[in-house]
Amino acid sequence: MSNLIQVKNSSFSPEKLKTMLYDMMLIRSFEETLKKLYQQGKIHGTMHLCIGQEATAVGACVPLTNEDKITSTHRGHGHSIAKGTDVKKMMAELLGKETGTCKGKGGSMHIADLDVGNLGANGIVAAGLPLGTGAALTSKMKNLGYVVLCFFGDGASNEGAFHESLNLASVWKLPVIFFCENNLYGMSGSIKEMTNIENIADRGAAYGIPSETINGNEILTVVEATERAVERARNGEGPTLIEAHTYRWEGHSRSDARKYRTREEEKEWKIQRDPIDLFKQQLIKENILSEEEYLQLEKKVQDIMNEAVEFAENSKAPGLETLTTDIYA
Amino acid sequence: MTAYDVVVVGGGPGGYVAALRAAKNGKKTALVEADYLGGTCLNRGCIPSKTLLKHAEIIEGIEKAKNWGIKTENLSFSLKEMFARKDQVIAALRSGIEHLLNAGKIDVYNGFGTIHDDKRVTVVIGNESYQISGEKIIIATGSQPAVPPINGLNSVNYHTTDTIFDITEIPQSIVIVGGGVIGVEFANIFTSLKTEVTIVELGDRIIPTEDEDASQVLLKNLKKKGVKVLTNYQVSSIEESNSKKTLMITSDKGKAECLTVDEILLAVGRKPNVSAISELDLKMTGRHVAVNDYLETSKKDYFAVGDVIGGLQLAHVASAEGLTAVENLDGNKEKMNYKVMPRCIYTNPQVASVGMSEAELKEKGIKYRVNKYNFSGNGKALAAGETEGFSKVMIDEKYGEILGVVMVGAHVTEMISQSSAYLYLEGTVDEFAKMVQPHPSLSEVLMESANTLIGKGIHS
Amino acid sequence: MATEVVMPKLGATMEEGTIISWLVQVGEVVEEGDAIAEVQTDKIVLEIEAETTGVLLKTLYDEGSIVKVQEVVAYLGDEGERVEGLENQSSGAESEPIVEQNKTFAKVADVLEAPAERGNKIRRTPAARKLAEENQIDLRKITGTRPLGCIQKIDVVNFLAENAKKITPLAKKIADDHGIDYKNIAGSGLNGKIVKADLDSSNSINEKVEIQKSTPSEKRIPFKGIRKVIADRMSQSAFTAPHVTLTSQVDMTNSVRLREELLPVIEKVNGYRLSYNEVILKATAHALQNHPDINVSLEKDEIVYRSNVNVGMAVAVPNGLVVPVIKNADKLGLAAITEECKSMGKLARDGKLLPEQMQNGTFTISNLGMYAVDGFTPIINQPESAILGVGRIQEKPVAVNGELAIRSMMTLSLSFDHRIIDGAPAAAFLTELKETLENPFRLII
Amino acid sequence: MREISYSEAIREAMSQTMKKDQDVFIMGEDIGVYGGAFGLTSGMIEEFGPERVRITPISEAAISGCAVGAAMTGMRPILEIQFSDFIMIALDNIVNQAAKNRYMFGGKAKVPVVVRLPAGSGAGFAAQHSQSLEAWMTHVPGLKVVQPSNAYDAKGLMKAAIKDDNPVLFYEHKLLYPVKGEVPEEDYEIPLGKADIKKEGKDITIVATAIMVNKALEAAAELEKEGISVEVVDPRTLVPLDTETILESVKKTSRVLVVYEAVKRSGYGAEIASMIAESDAFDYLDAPIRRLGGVETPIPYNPELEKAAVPQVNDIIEECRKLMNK
Repeated sequence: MSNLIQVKNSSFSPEKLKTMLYDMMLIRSFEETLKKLYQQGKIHGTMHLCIGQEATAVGACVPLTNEDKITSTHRGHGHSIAKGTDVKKMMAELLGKETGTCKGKGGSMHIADLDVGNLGANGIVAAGLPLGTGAALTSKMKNLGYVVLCFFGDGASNEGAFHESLNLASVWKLPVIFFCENNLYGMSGSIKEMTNIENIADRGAAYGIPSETINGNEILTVVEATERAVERARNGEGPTLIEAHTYRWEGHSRSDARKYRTREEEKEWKIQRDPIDLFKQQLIKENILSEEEYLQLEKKVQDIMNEAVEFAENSKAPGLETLTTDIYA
Repeated sequence: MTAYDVVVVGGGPGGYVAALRAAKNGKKTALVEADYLGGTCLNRGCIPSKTLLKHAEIIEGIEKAKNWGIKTENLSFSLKEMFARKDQVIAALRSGIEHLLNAGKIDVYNGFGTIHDDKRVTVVIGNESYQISGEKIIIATGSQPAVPPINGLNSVNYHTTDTIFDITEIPQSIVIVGGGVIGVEFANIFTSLKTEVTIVELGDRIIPTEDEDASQVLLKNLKKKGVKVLTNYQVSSIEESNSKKTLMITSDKGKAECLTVDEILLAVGRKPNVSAISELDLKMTGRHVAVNDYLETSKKDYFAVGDVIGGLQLAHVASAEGLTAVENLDGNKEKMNYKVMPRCIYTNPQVASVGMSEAELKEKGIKYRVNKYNFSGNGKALAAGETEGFSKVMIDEKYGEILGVVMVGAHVTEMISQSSAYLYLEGTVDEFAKMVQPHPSLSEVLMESANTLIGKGIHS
Repeated sequence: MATEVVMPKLGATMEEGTIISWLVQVGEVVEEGDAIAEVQTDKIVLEIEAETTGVLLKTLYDEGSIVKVQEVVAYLGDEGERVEGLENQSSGAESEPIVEQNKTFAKVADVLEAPAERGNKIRRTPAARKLAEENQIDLRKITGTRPLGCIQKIDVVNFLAENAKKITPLAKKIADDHGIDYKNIAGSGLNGKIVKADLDSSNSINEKVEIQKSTPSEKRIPFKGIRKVIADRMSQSAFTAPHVTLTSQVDMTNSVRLREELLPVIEKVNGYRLSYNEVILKATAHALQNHPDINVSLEKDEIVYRSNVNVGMAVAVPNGLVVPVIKNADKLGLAAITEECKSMGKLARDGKLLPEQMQNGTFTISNLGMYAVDGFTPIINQPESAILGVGRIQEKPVAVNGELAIRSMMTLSLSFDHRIIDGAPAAAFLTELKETLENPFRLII
Repeated sequence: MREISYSEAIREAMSQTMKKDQDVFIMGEDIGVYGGAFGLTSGMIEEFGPERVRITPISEAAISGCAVGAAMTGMRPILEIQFSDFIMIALDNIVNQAAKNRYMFGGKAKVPVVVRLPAGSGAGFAAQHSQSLEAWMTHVPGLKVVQPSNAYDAKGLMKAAIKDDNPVLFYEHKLLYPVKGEVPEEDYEIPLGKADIKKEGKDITIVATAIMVNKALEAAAELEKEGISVEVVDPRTLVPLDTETILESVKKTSRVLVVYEAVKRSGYGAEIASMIAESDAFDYLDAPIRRLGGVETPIPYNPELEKAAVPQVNDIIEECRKLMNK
């Protein structure tokens, strides 16, 4: 299923393509850094890393404007970075500092940035879908013109909220894109054992909405599919369901021995299907990118990351009085 | 023989008050009085003297008013009318007592009573004698003026306070032997009647029982009114020739003087009437009947009150003793409390005191603080032209207990009760300082003294 | 350069992990991401993964050992690289242990102080208790009208009305002044009012108001500082060392003459005036040389024979005394001793003595000669073991070889610690000291 | 003053607000032509049209999440849950999303949504349609909970609830819908968190909620005849709770009875009782704090049993007598 779209006839300038690569590298580096910090005991609680799913995060956000909204999941660092949230603030949030996106009170699963349209990650599986539907209702009622893209995982597709949201959106023709990052496992539950159908996208038909299954690790494929869905939504033709196959290299969370899958399978996705590596080779083959430029990007990412860690570590913890602020408006 | 629960012998302020209270307590009571009801006080003492002292006050007031722009022709006095008013006052009070005794269903025996040791009393009225008996006997026979053994005295027509009111005309000159309370009061009466008065006092100052400052002020006042005062003098002999009396007096330094006057008034103290109890061999203290705190004599069921038991010989003391005795008739309930007994002298200015005097405080070694405040600084005194006098408050150092108060000046015999109240209710100087006195009033001097004593004086 | 392999923190609440098995032997090559060891935490079994490709140079813990999170467990590096000397490097920053954060939670929740122990077991409503407490009423005196005899407010109100204690202002002042709770004094005044007399009669006030002898208030100073230090040391010495004091009469005539002759000489040398004190000190130092068993100290279970003779000299200072020490007094001449004694004495009185000038004394002299004191029982200045008390020098009639003569006599009192010095050696020392003072020329030998 | 019913007062509050604020709209099941299960929205779809009176599928999970999402992005939705008992399906969106978003997002988001919840028993709807579970909601920081007891309060409180930028759970007692009361036509608001003393008194304080206020007033009238003066305090909002007014009243009377319809065990009345016990009003108590709540049973269908399941007027009178030690 790797019908790679020729880069040349896509409408992206080399800078745009390099930015997309850069964004993916930034996400990976962010997650790698978190992993190290976590092992050094600097991060409280747990985290769900999206290493390996950079293409779906960046790809899905490329067609979105700043006004367009996304709802994210508990594995949402990539989504936030892709939608444009400052990594320094995210890092500070992960270290529980007052300079974090949520003043250190939200944590990994609740990073949100309403100014750039990120309606927030969510600790409840599939909870983003009804919220996204509502956001789309606002856009429609006040014809603000923005669309809403709801990220969710294969596991979420079996929640009631998924089915009721798709139905409600379809009935009210709401401008929403239901984007499923199918990484084959809901925590330890392989999607094959949890659903009785071949593709999650097939469920679109149940609510009379168009849907398609794509290779989530080919960024341009993701961009292209998302553009189609965004266009439908903008034209008031209602919601679309996209299922993108991808793979998370890390465990579900920080205490996951990944017993439910084989090392061979992991190696295969890491070596043959690394979304960054695939795109890098493609850009080099199309000599849009040189090896040397790639190293520069890598260095730039590393600098940003060091800066983010330093900013986070030097920030102050939230004062005790913030324990009870912002509960009520 | 008529049996009573209580027989009271003596109808003075001690006796008749005791009888009234006993009757009120449901006792069948008899009262024996040889002379007039009311005793010395009503008939020959307090009441007549204060009545005449009022005349003196008026006379002095008129004279003072001359330089206030209030003019009168010169004064003339009618002793007859003055004494008539005195008799009216006495009569009114006496009938009052009779009425009370009747209302109290108390049998009054108007004769001389002799008390026997079997609780019987024989009363001789005219030539009849009656036998009565009482479960309890109260002796209230009082006292009479003392007559000192001056040679030549009994060949002279001298007066005592009992007889002084028999004079028919105002004497030209008079010698009052004794500068005590009674002496100075009569000096005040006669000097106001323009009699030439001379006081002969054995001791070194007049009214010796009272505060020294008080006797200084009174002495100055009497002299100002023309009274001659000879202290530390003793009357060695008296003789009379054609109704002129001549006294030979010698000072403690041996200086001899001779005084020739129209009248002589003896005011050297009193002695108890004990003839009625001659049959009882009661325990005595000196010439007076001895009693315990409950006013019981040494003989069971026999009580004694008033001048006959000595101590402070004042009407209100006698009455207080009478009431206390009645309380204790059926068993010792109430001890006699002499702590708060005011003493008054009705001269002009008056003298009044309650509690301990400075001399007494010093003698008992009590740590005290004192403040003297002159009437001259008081608005009311100035307005009334009565600036002569002072108030003196003595307080205990530690708790500010009011130990004694002395006041000299107009109306102080009325004002002293305010200080008595503080002693009786055990108020302290703090309360006295805080209590608001009316303005303008002489009482304000007390507030000033009190505030000064706690270091917060206002006008001092 | 070798890279550390640490015990990773693999869970929010993970504190330590047990190494179950090494999956790679030392010397084997490891790819990045390969599992190196299996680790057991309180919840699950995990693998430690190689973060870089390299050779497993050294493992620090064998299987089954428990290792704290972040501890280094092994080294990866290039073939044959040496890793000695790296073992005890502490790895990475200390992480704030979880328990630390919980503390802040405790601070936030307001801690309820332990409820006061309810002494009385009386059943009553809070309102009743409050009113009773305000009026210092013992609830035991009230019968409650609520079910089970529970006292309610109205019961207290009625009780208050019944026996409100009336008292005169004066009596109240006296009672308050003496801290008397007049609630339970029977008042003799009208309907139970308490008057001054009642207080007197309840004889809780002993002294009569009339005669008040106020004792002059004594001067009081705090018992601390130098006074306390001296006190402690004195009692320490007195109560641990069994003191025995020997006294001896010394004929000081010759010493007196010696002092008179040497005084101008020494004064010319250093301006200080020789006094008897220095002569005695020199003689004592001299005697101590010959009696090492006096110049001793007891330290726990050892008796220390002091090598040098450092003689302390007790000097009186405001509310106390200090003991400057003349070091090696036996080796100093009289001039030097005089200079030291005089200068140290002044320093002592000005409170400028340095600590080291008061240390390492081996024997002390306490001189009360300026007072009318002959013999006394000085207390040993521990850790020393003996002390010499010097009395006054006084002309006395004395038999000198059979004839009566007037001599300058002085009493010496030697206290010694009988734990380590016996009577005989002490007496011997005192005797030599006496003979030296009586024949001061011996000092020159 | 004109008299309208509790339900009319609520509708008037919604309509008057929707006329003035375009962002306000109402969504719920059968609220269009049908007018809502209890007629609360009858006539509104004709006035405001289907865009602002949005009839939803029977899908509490989606419609509650949708309302929260819309609120987060600029709308001020009113969500009618047909029976308060159906809130269980929508609870995740209320408790995990609406209540927490502002806090989790560091104060950036706000969720101005009103969830209307017809509650309470007495209408014979049996166990699954008669519950009073308001206590659950008071346990979630971030939510406000309102319980009006009469028409006047209902209108004022609904206005305040819609204007409030926080999620507000608006419990309406079904039996009160038809009860008339004086309600001014003009616009007015009753601030959330302000209790109301419905009747002054000096011997006993009754803190009552929703329909129990009416029963308490009936009991108070009766007790007045026996010389017992009862003060009736209506908190009107459970969160935020006006503790000051309650405590002042308790200090005055020194006796307190908390009356509520919900099951007595763990009802919100227990919170009010412990708040009083912990306060300095404790020292003024002259009798133990008493509570009167529903029997610990599902609401029975049979009308007599149904009445016995919740406190009635004479239960209140009896309890007050006991409190007065009579």
